[in-house]
Amino acid sequence: MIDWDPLVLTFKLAAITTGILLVIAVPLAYYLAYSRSKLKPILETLVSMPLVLPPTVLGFYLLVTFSPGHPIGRFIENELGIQLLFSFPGLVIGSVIYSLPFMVQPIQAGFAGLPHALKEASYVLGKSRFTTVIRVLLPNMKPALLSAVVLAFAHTVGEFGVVLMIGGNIPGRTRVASIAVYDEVEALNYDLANTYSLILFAITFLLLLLVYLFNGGYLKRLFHKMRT
Amino acid sequence: MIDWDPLVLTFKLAAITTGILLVIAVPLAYYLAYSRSKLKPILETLVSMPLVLPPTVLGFYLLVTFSPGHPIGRFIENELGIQLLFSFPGLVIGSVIYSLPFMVQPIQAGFAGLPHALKEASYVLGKSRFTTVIRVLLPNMKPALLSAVVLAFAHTVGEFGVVLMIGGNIPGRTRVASIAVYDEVEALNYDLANTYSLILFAITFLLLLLVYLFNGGYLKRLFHKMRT
Amino acid sequence: AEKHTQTIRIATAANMQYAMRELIKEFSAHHKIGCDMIVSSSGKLTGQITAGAPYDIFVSADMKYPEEIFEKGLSFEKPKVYAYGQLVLWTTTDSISPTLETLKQDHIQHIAVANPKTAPYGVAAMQVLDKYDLMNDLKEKLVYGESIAQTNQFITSKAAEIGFTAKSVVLSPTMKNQGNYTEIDEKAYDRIRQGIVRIKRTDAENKNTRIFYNFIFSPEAQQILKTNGYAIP
Amino acid sequence: MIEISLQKKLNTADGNMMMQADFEVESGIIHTIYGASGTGKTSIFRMLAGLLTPDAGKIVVNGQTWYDAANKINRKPQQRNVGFMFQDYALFPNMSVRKNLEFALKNEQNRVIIDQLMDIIALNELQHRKPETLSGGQKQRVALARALVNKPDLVLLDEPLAALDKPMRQKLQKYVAEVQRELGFTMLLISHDVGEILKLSQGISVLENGQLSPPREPASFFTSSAVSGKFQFEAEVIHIKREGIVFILNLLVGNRLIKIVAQPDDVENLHVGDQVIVASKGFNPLIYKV
Amino acid sequence: MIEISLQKKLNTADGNMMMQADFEVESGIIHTIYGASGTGKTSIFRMLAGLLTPDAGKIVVNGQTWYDAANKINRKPQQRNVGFMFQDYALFPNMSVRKNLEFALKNEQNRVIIDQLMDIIALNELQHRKPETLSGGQKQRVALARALVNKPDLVLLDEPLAALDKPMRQKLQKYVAEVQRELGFTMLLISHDVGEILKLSQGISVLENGQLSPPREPASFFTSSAVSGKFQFEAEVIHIKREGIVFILNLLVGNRLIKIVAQPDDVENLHVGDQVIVASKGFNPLIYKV
Ligand SMILES: Nc1ncnc2c1ncn2[C@@H]1O[C@H](COP(=O)(O)OP(=O)(O)OP(=O)(O)O)[C@@H](O)[C@H]1O
Ligand SMILES: Nc1ncnc2c1ncn2[C@@H]1O[C@H](COP(=O)(O)OP(=O)(O)OP(=O)(O)O)[C@@H](O)[C@H]1O
Ligand SMILES: [Mg+2]
Ligand SMILES: [Mg+2]
Repeated sequence: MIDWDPLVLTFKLAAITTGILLVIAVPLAYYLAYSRSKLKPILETLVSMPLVLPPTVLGFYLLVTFSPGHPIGRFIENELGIQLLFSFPGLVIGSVIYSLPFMVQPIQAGFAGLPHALKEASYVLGKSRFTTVIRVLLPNMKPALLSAVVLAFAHTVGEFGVVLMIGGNIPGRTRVASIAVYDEVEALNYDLANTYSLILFAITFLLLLLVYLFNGGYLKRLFHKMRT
Repeated sequence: MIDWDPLVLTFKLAAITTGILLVIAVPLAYYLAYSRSKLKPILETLVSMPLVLPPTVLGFYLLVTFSPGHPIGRFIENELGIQLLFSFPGLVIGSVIYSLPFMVQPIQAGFAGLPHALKEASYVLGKSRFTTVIRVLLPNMKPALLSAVVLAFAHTVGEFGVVLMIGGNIPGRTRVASIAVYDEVEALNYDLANTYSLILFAITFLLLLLVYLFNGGYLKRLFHKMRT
Repeated sequence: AEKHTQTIRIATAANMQYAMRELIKEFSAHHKIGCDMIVSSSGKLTGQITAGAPYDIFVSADMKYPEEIFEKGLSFEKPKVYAYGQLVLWTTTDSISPTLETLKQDHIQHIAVANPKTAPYGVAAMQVLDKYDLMNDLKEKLVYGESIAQTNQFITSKAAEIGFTAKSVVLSPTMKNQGNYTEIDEKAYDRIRQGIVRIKRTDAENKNTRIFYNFIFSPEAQQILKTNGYAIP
Repeated sequence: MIEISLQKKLNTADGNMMMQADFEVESGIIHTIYGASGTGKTSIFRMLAGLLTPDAGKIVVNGQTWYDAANKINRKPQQRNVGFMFQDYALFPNMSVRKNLEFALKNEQNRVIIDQLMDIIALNELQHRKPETLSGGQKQRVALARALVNKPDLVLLDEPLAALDKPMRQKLQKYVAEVQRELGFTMLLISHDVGEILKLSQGISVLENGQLSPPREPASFFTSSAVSGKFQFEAEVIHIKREGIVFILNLLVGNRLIKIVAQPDDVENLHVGDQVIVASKGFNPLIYKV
Repeated sequence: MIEISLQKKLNTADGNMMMQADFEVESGIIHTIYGASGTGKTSIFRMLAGLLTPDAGKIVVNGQTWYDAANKINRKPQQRNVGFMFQDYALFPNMSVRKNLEFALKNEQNRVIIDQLMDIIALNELQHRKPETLSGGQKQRVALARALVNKPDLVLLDEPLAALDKPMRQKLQKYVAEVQRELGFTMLLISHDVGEILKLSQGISVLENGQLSPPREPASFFTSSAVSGKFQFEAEVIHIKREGIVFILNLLVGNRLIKIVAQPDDVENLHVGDQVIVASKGFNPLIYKV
């Protein structure tokens, strides 16, 4: 019997994570692309570091940090009143940390690849840095943005090490699809695992395909044809 | 007691995987960036699909595919004489498959962001497509290349789901550092796990820092200063 | 290459790793046979063995996985029980007393159990909760570890105030003096039978594997298992 | 009044060079900066727009200090209200022609200016096209229009019409002169086209060897000899053809080809490519308006 | 001999337009394509270079068919051996000035050409600089040099000197003419500069409303009236000044400013900006070589 809860949870998690990552990554990537600070290479390196640790291990460190025994965990729980462990918000934070490099790196490369003239022309027209980023720079690096979003989204869908560790695999709350598939494989229920994998695969495939069709202008052309 | 074998193995795996990925990803990304085929959005989507499955699950499917019970596995073993399961070559292939999107996506975005004029100018000068890619296009998308290489490398260092599944955690052969850390965490040997994590972290940090320093021209300036 | 002919590979379920380390030590003291221990979850190890993993012996945490292997014709014999796992309730917070009654109290927000789908200790824990009619009250507090190992991490990190785990864990060298535990009445759950099989990699039996297999059932080995928190057959 | 004093070390084709540009320009006029390729004209513009920081100096526009090295004042480009037409256009590739202009609008600004400008650059038909699909001259026209949209205090035009054919160029010259007169903004112009300079600008400064000369009147700068009742001009010999007993010379005067009849001894030492002066003692021109 | 017949639908500022360009050019000459901004000059070049596929037509260069729609022949740009100087330069940002030129070398080619070209474009000092740090005119010079490095059969120059000051422009015009004569390659030129066209090219075709006119002689194309013993030229009035009882007119002839003395009744209806014809019945010029 297929349980749809994990799938819903997965795409909810992936969507929220991707959204938050976009908001964080754009300014960070902007800074990394344009800063001339001596600290920049260090920061650049640090951004990629979440990748180096196996997800479960990263998850374990997050588990320890978020636990009430740890000053940070205690602070978050007591002062901010947020329960991070074994909860959906915790999953989101874990996923955001782990997928950060996938979002930052391509966007940074995108910024770095843009000609300086764009920025300059916008500044001279009196536009603020924010307006310039939103209306001039980002729209001119769509391929980079797209690859960042796709990487972060797909990776969050498939990620399960961190999520498993700080989420506690609670049905309906933190049990996402990747864990469900994993469980079935562990339990040697290969048929069910295949079914889950296929569904996960199919939904994500369709989502991304839509994105790419849209990006390639195929949809536009299709609608155009239909109208005429 | 620290066992250095897994660390050596890890960086060997990451280096080889990154190298192979570069060779595969550049032509693939080139095709995806410039093709006008209708199949392109489908191929684009497929490239990101390895990310959607939890690594252990992907590893499981690879395990099944590579096993002598499967036609593909039998073919590879009997006809090509390569033993993929529980061997280093198998790890490489697994890592290559899993990290493919990290390499392809940023490079594709890099190609897509280049002005057409570069390609055209090179063609008109009589240069082949290969020469154009190697000498004109790639050198003008260094940020994208760099982010692809860093993502793929760091990810291979940290990856352990696929590797654990098809590698089998065999000391000296397929037991990479990420698995070692994972093992120690599992065994509740937190001290040893911390030590491993730190070493892994430190080495990768230094490696990437060197790369970024070099890329930012800091090293050049340093040498320059030293000489003068 | 020489080392390989001499060495046997022992695929070990995660919860057995502490005991196995001692067993290997004891074994090596008497035999000139190298042992490599490969630790993973029973599920993964089963999958790998099915795919032809070069393991010689499989020391599982239950009977389901070795039976699967036997049915596929990948072992020399039917799985044999070498030990029974024992369930304990464990906390690393000193102020909490690890009893079933405390579980209902408000300051216990999370109770770690292993995933009953994949881990025998998880199945046992659920049976205990059912037996004492605690399930309805505690359902919301349960957090599931992928394996017994992850359940331990929940407990040791104090992310979960308390949890069900294997006695072998709380007696392990690294955890020996940490926190408090109480054993759960063995009658409250089905016995956790842990099985062992020799893997059929070639048709010829490996002499060394046989020697190790026999060793596990020797009185010395059984004694080691006992001190590590297992009941012996 | 615009008072500028700029110092900047440039790395030019003749090696490192200290550029010193001091000049004052009255408000509301068009002033040309003239000089050879690579002498630093664009760099001066970039310093005025706030895109390049001078090594030392001062920029005061209509009484407001935009830059003052001594007092560490350095306004951001956004705070300078300049219109800069870049030599390489710097259009926004993601925006259509019209959107490129609209982007330049100030918040409260009346949008009719966009339609006016679209008409003038004669690209109405292409208003929804992206810059990538425009011809060189079309891009240049969009860039020019964009620099004028938000009615800046100071307009910097870097070779604004170099890629245009003559009729279009004349049309836009006329428009630039008109709009400048109407709105009264101050304009600096970089151009290599003498006709354009003469037609548009009221002053000229020449940048040479890193020094900007004091402003002069363009006409006097480009006229090589004084008038003394006679008529005289420089030209280049393009073609020499014998026709009966006389020769017909094709001469290039500026960008114009004229033919004159010459005597054999005039032509004796003359070759194609030679620079000559044509003069006449008694010249009574007939002038027809066309 | 270069025989070209091209058809291509273009989306211009005046709407969709079918461009038809048929022309033949003798080998070894410089021929100009002239026309307003956005009429399709660059598009013709791109079709010749193989960067744009015509809708129909044929391109035959020195007997080799590069393109033939009817027979489905379409050589790749690499197989055409053209030198293309792009209107927007298209330099390789990753390569220094020298490397940009070296990249254009053919395998077996003698490298001395690089040094020669570096000398001619006067950028030796900047040879190790990246294009990004060059001025507009410097980039243009590099682009011109790069198009000539590998001695192509057909050289396409798209506004090659538009961004340059007059002395540099003259120097390079001279060089282009020389090198073309020496190496004998065929050259097509897009230019808006009449002087340049007259000096460099032996033929001119005009692109207008999508039609390319038959080749003409440039001098005859630009000379508006025939010679009849008298002297006559068109000019624009730049300035009118009274001096005593006469007027001094500043006239722009092409790019040159000349002054002439005029009588009050000549000036009566004249305003700045008017186009005039200046003529003289009896004009006996004195011609001095300078
Ligand atoms: N970003 C840069 N970094 C270093 N040097 C530069 C940079 N931009 C321009 N230069 C150099 O500064 C000098 C002046 O350049 P600038 O662009 O101001 O010249 P210009 O007078 O506008 O020339 P042109 O008429 O050719 O456009 C040139 O020699 C050029 O090589
Ligand atoms: N990539 C393109 N896609 C669609 N239309 C284009 C493209 N490039 C140019 N055009 C259009 O084709 C027409 C001819 O362009 P082309 O560049 O050949 O003009 P041109 O004669 O070189 O003009 P200019 O003197 O301004 O450079 C123009 O109207 C232009 O808008
Ligand atoms: Mg310039
Ligand atoms: Mg053009």
